[in-house]
Amino acid sequence: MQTKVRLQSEEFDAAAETAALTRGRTDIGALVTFTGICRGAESGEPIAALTLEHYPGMAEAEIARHVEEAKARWPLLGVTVIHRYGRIAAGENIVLVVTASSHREAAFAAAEFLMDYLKTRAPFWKQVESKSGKTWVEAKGADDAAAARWEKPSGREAAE
Amino acid sequence: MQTKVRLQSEEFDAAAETAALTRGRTDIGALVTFTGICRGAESGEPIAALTLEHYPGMAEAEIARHVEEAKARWPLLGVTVIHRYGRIAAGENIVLVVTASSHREAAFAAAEFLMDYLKTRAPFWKQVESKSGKTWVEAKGADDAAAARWEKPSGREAAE
Amino acid sequence: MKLIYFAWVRERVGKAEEDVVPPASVTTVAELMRWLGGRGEEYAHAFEHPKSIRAAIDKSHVRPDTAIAGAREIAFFPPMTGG
Amino acid sequence: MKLIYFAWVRERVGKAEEDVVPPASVTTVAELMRWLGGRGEEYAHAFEHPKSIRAAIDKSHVRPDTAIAGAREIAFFPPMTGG
Repeated sequence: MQTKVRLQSEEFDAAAETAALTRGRTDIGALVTFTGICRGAESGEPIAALTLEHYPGMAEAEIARHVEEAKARWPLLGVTVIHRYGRIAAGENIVLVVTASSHREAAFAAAEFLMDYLKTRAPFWKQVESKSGKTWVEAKGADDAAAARWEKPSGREAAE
Repeated sequence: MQTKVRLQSEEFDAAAETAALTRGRTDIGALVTFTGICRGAESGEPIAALTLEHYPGMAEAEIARHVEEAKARWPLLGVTVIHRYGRIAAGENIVLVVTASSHREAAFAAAEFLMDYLKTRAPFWKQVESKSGKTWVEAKGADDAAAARWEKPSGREAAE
Repeated sequence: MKLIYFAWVRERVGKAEEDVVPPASVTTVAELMRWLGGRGEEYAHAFEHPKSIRAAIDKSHVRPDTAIAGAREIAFFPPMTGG
Repeated sequence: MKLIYFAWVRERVGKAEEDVVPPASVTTVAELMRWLGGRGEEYAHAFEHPKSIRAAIDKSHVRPDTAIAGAREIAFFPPMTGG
């Protein structure tokens, strides 16, 4: 089981990361890659860049903890999570989640689970840079709702 | 809205396809890539290859029709579907679905929808080649159940 | 009308396609399968479980009760296993 | 104990981190926020809506009623917007 979690300010190469995860293996039947990209407009207004602030130490730990939870929930054969911080120009990548499994259900579910958690639990904060200045992005209720669907009904181990 | 549907016997390059879909664009915020790969074992028995038979003409039409339905259901900015036929060795790619959108929910949902439909409605038949000979893969009830979750409660599609 | 067979239906029938002229009493896909099943041992084997055979008329999925009138090409095949 | 601030909490407070010694009567995260809010105008502004501020003790998410006893590092920040 190959696991990679990385925080970095520099751009990443999604294709190289998926290649690294599958190289020389024939047990992987399904590979899901999610790439989050900095859009050139936010709520209709053109933006130049995002700046991502993060909590060093905690961000790595939170992501690693959720990767472990994904591995416990689904039969995964490999997981890669890369999250950037610092200034990210429009069109550049922000985040990468790659999940590998024998079958597609596990790969899709784990990738969505990880993305929902990254959006709501990993300590990152986005600031938008546009003509009208810098603005902190507000958390979305829809993201909390998306993350809530993975929560167990009661007790830590209850639904596992 | 960039749409590409392709059937081919030769291998494809998933990275080149995702690059082609996103090149020069800053409206895409979420990119989901699903790659289906030929595993080296099926039900515990080592396999050498798969052979995919398809119904020329109908396969293209069925996939294109489902891509149109995905575009009608979700705010997509680009879709690529590539499905191979013929002999596919263990470790090689079988199918690629790439979906692009502003936000991740649409990209994930459309990719899963397309994969569920490809599994159950696109006219392809897999034959496994192993030591014990050639065997047709049986359709899985789980795939039908996965596809059924996208069905509308009533109307044109419900009766299909 | 032209019939096309895929996967194990093709293997059992022993051919990929053929032209047939079913009697006028055969009006639906299900009736066509029953009629084909009576054309000899290989057909009987191919169509012994009609519920596990899917059909398409002119490259669109159809149900067993679909009328075959006007069909140019009817295909029979097992449940799909693509993707 | 060491306090760390992120995003607009940091901007409003006007510093990224500091060391504080709250009175013994301050025992929970919520009480700490209330106490910090009374330390001046910039703190009052930063902590005016404690419900929209999240906290972590020693790099783990905690709820407002969590006890702060033994904490080495307490962080305050807006709801996360990563991914």
